[in-house]
Amino acid sequence: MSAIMETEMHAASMGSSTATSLVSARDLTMRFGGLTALDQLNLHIVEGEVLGLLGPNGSGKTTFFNVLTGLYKASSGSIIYQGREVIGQTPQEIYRSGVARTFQRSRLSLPLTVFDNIVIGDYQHMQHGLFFNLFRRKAFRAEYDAYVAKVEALLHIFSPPLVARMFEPVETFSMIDRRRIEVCRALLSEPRLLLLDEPSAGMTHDETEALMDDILQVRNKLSNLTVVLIEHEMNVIKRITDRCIVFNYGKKIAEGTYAEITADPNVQTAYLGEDE
Amino acid sequence: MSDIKLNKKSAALVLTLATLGITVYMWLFLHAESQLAVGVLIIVALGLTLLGKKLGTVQRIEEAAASRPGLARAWSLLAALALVAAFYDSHFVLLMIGGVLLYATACMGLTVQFGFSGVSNFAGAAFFGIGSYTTAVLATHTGLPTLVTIAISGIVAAVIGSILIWPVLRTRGHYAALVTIAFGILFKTFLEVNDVLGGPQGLQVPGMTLFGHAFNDNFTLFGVEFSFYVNYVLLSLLLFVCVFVLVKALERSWVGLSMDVVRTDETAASTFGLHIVRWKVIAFTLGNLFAGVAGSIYGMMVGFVAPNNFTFADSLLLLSITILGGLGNVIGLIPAAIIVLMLPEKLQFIQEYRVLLYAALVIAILLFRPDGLLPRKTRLFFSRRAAQ
Amino acid sequence: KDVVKIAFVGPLTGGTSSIGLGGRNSADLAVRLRNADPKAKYTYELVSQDDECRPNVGVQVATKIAADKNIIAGVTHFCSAVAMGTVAVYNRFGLPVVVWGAVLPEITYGNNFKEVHRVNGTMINQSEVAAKFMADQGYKKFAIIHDTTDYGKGHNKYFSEFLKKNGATVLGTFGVTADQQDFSTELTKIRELKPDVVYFGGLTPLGVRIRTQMEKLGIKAQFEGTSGIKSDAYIQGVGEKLAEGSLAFLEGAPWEKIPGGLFFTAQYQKQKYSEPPEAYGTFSYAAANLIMDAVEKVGPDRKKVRDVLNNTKNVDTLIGKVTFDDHRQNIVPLVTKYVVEDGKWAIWEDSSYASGKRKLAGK
Amino acid sequence: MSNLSVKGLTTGYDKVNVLHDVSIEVAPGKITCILGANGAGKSTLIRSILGLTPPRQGEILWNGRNLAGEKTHAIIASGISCIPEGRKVFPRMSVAENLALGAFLVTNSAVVRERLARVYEIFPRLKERAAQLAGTMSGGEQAMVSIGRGLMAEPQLLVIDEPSLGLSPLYVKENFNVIRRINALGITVLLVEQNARQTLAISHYGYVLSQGRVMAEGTAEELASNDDVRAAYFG
Amino acid sequence: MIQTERAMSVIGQYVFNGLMLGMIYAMVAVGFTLFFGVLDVIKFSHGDTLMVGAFAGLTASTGVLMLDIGSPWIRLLAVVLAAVCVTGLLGAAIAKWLVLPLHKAPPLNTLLATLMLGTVMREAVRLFYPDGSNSQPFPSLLPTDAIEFGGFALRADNVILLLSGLAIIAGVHFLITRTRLGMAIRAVAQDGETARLMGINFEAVVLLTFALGSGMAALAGVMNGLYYNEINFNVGLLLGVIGFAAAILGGLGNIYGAIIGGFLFAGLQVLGSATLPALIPNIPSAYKDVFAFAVVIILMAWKPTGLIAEKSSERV
Ligand SMILES: Nc1ncnc2c1ncn2[C@@H]1O[C@H](COP(=O)(O)OP(=O)(O)OP(=O)(O)O)[C@@H](O)[C@H]1O
Ligand SMILES: Nc1ncnc2c1ncn2[C@@H]1O[C@H](COP(=O)(O)OP(=O)(O)OP(=O)(O)O)[C@@H](O)[C@H]1O
Ligand SMILES: CC(C)C[C@H](N)C(=O)O
Ligand SMILES: [Mg+2]
Ligand SMILES: [Mg+2]
Repeated sequence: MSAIMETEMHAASMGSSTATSLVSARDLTMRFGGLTALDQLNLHIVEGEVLGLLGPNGSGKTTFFNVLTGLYKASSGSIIYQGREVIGQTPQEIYRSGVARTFQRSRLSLPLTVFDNIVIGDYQHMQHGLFFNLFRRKAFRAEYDAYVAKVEALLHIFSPPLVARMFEPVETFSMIDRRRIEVCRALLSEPRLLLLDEPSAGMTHDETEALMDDILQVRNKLSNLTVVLIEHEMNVIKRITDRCIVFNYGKKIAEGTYAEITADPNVQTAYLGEDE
Repeated sequence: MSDIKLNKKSAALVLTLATLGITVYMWLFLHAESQLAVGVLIIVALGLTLLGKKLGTVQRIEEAAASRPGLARAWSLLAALALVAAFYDSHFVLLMIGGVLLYATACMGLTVQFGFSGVSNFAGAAFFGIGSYTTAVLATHTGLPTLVTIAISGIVAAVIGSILIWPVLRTRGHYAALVTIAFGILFKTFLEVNDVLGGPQGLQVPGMTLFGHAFNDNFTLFGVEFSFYVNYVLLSLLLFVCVFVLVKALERSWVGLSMDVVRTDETAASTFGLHIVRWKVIAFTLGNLFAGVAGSIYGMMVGFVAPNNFTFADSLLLLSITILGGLGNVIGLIPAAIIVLMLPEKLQFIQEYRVLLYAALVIAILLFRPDGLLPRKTRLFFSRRAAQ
Repeated sequence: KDVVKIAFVGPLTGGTSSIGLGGRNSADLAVRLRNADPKAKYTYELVSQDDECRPNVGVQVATKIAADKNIIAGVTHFCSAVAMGTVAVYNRFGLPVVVWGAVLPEITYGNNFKEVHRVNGTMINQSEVAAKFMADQGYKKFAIIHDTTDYGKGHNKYFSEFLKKNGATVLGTFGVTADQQDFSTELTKIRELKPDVVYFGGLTPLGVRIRTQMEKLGIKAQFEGTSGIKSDAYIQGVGEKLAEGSLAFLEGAPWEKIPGGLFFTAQYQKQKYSEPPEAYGTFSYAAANLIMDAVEKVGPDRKKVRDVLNNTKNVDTLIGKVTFDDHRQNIVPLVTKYVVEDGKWAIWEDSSYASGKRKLAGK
Repeated sequence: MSNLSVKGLTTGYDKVNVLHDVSIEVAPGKITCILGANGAGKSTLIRSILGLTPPRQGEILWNGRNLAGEKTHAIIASGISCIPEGRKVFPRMSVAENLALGAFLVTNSAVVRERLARVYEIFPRLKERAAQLAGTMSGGEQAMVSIGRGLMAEPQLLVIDEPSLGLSPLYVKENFNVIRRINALGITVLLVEQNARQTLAISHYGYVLSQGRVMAEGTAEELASNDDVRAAYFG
Repeated sequence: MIQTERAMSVIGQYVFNGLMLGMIYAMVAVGFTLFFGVLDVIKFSHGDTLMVGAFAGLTASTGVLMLDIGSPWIRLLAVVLAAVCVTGLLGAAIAKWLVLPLHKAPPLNTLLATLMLGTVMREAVRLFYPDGSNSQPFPSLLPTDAIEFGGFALRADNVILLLSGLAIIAGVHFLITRTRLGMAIRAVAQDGETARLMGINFEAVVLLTFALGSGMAALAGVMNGLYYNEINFNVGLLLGVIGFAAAILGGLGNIYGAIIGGFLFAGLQVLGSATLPALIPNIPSAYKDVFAFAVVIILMAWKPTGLIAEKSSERV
């Protein structure tokens, strides 16, 4: 109870008085042996925003995602998501409460088709019963057809050529296409919170731009989707984020709009390089 | 439009020719006794595989089967029945066919475990054996109807398997392999040192009766006397078909998809909510159930169970079939089972050299087809033409 | 001449293949000799099959030969577990067989299958003689090691029973697996028990290991084996020096004493088989001859051959007189005692041990 | 001075060709870059030079020697080193071991130590983490390991495939500086990068690949002023 | 007093038996660990390679004896050299013609191939070695002087075997962790393609590793022969399984794990056969395998990645 109130107050004090915070991390610490990857981290994510997460290499951005999705268990501190403590929940439970993500290093099931990889993103809404799957083939067929249509529609937004190759194994696709597929997988279940870990890495300028447009397009369709984006490409950050948080050594060193953080001398020395 | 029709026609033709060819070959192979005949047939098979690889025949047939799945199934079933009919009174051949079908059925269990969900099971023969032993005990000491006995045997195998679930779930890869290897060895040694279940001598298994039909008696139909093994072969065929349909449906459903994702990337699977434990448990249990049921019928068909039938080496035999067929591909199990079970038998004429030659042959096959005889295809839930 | 097929089944591959191959060669020899005999009415053909010492494979090949109407009879099985699995098959298809090596009593006594005969004795006969002999030698305290196959287990059971009847005590019994390599734990314990005799029920490979490891641990007790170790391989395996004085018991008359015996060894050598006949070769040879005699008498007809075999009484063979009882079990009048002397298995009575020139351990 | 020229190279995977008749020259002592959209075949070209995806047609002349058909380790031994696409660190080895492997062919341990010191100077983070298993490093840290490892060999020709992927802006800048410094030492560089502006800023000559063919080539200035190139690769 | 002394000597004997057994298991397990590195697959022919090594050694010993060289040390040298060379070459040949061609196939297929290969080796020795289907005596070439401790005899040959086992394992450990070759082996194991990019001759390293691992197996085979003075074509089967179990139990990819696993397994067996009959009268000591393997299962449930847990290098 009080935790919720506190976070609300926290959010309010940060200036966005009307918005409610979807996630708030308090004193979050993650240690790997002697190494502190997250160090007493405090931050909050506002419902409906596109938040950029920046910071030097190894500053703990990915680790934050991993803790938030339940893959790592934080050493101490707490993360409240939609009023519930995240730490201690399994990745499965967290996913079911509407958190989906992509991985910095692509994690697709290579021998499976594009369709397979994407459709699994909506695992929570599929029927898992053995009886349904094995014996009610007609009903299964109907569910399957609905999913094919859904996946096609999504792919169509991100990369129309992929639609035609929907039933080819992922291992035959280039890195970039795999990234797109990962984003589609994360979006299929219409999550509330979408975590993207360097989705544009390795893309050319054009490709990055297209990807961001597509993400924004989907976001506009899903009214209250919140997006957190880890990205080193400052153009992207500038174009699509509402707000940014900068990490260094597992701590938050700056927070604000793109203009605000790029003007911050701390961020300049630690992250952007002095002469920017 | 007409193109598709034409394609369908040519697919049907390809399938028919392939079925005919394979059936005739199998007929010859099963008949072959002499050194010369077996040798020639083996060389022909090797030659054809090589040629087939070059010309893409295997692929053509597979494509044809994919585009006419119904026809392919009907033909294979018909071919199997034709062979049974052709050998209606050859006890030995029928026994071999029954063995191939039952081992292939057990291997479908391993396919679900290894091939779909990635759960290691190096104790396949132990679960097969649990099925046989349960049947031996139940059929001797209780008056349960045979079908119930078979079902219970499968269930017992699955339940005993679940004792192992805890360590199997906690471990992965080679570590899980060790757990099951340990269980397999333990199981066989236990049967042997312990007299309760007949000790090393094993147990006699009474034949089955189904609806008043005694399976262990030859029967006469239209004035022709059929070998009693026809009973078992038909039953095995029925079981094989059922399990086959089940496994195929499983593969082409969310269940199969979930298992595949669990196998290929557990971390990603967990972030997308997959019940990893659940799928592994289902795969392990289902696999052991299949092995147990197959073992049950096998026990009755052979009429005798002994610990020596279910050694670690036998588990490896089952695994060999599963891998040789092309891990994850259930169709491949039949040719693989034929090679692993029938070939050594056909090589009896070279006596003590046969195991050596057989092992060398399997190595040769693997060098030619490193992914197994019929590697698993990319999953399509429904044939693609229908999907679009 | 018409061709008559008879079958041989035994382990030709795997762990017990040496005895299987010896048996196969001996049966083959019997057939060859018969074919060379101008008086024979038929030409014989031996169909030999490998049962791998595995019951399921055994049932397969048994079905194969039994279902083949051209095969008139069979010389079958060395391994008890396999024989137990196959007797029902022979009965069902009416193929008369003569078991040449499996020693489990139940094979003949456990069922009443008219088709199943056995030339070698059961382990009961052997154990009885062995126990009495040892008691007569004055040994009182025994330690038993046996493998957990039915062969070893059976021997343990009967031998212990007979020992008790003879007033001796068993200090400890150790069941070991048939592929065990290291026996130091069992033997360490045995050393503490200080038995007069270490009795081993099992086959040569294990026997060799146990005898060798006994020496390592400095156990000086007398080593006594069963028919399973009565092979040249045993002496070769442990070496002449260590083998000296080891005892073994084998059903049947010693072939050296039988008129045909020397002929058999001479002919065997002539054929240049690459494996020796081993302990059970003579049984296989005898069984094959019994079958061929029957065929000569009544022609290639399974039923008739079976009946002739059923009624075998006092027939001279390489293993002495063979008489089948009502369960078609050869009532072996003789179990021969062997002792290793100067690197050879010598018949006890002829050895310098019996004459008192040498002494068994602890005497 | 050393010189690499690729002539009429055609190659690909399985049954399809990815590169068609590609010819490029890498001038000695210069930085040559290759630009192109994803899937254009840049990495394939590099794999081909290194013998990982052997050429199906054409020649790769290196100091007059045709590398086509040679084994990768022999190619490396002839003075070429590589920073591969996707970092490819050895996950179960420490950072220090990874770096040491970069100088695998150098047997003089004093030289290795000296180079190691230099790499640590460029990437102090690696020195901090010398004992950490490379597989547990963050994405950008792994990129540093990979770059550092490539530098350890001090080859005649350094082939670099998208080194700055996942690096923070600070290190991207640093990275381009490093490449320039290396080149100043006399090492020839063949560079593949997505960041066209910065790449052309340090390169002497460049090629643009499109669908497996050379679409344009020229000095860095020429390319930078080429409208097509600008449209496709500059923001 | 005497009682306790005797009990002590018995316990001493048990411990010593366990140590010898553990050493042999550990040697096999270390070989396995080496292969896991390069192959990432269970090389099921490892036990049979061991057997082939022992037979090669035996042949050499007979050969030297025929040359009328009686000195046990020269014979021993010949035995070791022959065993290591023959299996080393065999290992390299296997790598070249079986493992490398199957390199791109799924690991389980390599497993099947090596399994069949083991069968080929076993059957080949049985069929083509003179009298190969029977046990062969292995000469004892080590001094057999003994020091008595009460009832417990410490024999020189056993001590020599134990120490050389330790030395061999230490040597391999040094090779893997401290030398350039070792580094190359590990690099190839983790990522063959990138290893090539470092200038490592991939094929040569794989062949060498196989030669090395097979040589290890041969040494274990010779030790086994010298200790038991008997070998047969079947020894590899069970030793292979136990060595595998030991390697996994200890924790893969870790030589210490293999050693611990080897000794632990031996300890379990000795404990099982020494105490089980005392606890449950008339229980066959064959139950020791049931016992040992049951404990293995429990240990695996407790420590899913082995006693020395594999250092996780995976991250997301
Ligand atoms: N599993 C792990 N074991 C040990 N150290 C780890 C582990 N995961 C992360 N680290 C360390 O924690 C720190 C933070 O890593 P993280 O991946 O969160 O960085 P990041 O901010 O995402 O960096 P980048 O932008 O380079 O991806 C790094 O120094 C990394 O080496
Ligand atoms: N291992 C492979 N098997 C089959 N096809 C491949 C393989 N690797 C790459 N391809 C295909 O070859 C083509 C060229 O790929 P390549 O990696 O060379 O492109 P690139 O220019 O480096 O792109 P990127 O910017 O994504 O790195 C692509 O269409 C890709 O799908
Ligand atoms: C122990 C067995 C392999 C052989 C033995 N003759 C028996 O009767 O069973
Ligand atoms: Mg990161
Ligand atoms: Mg690339």
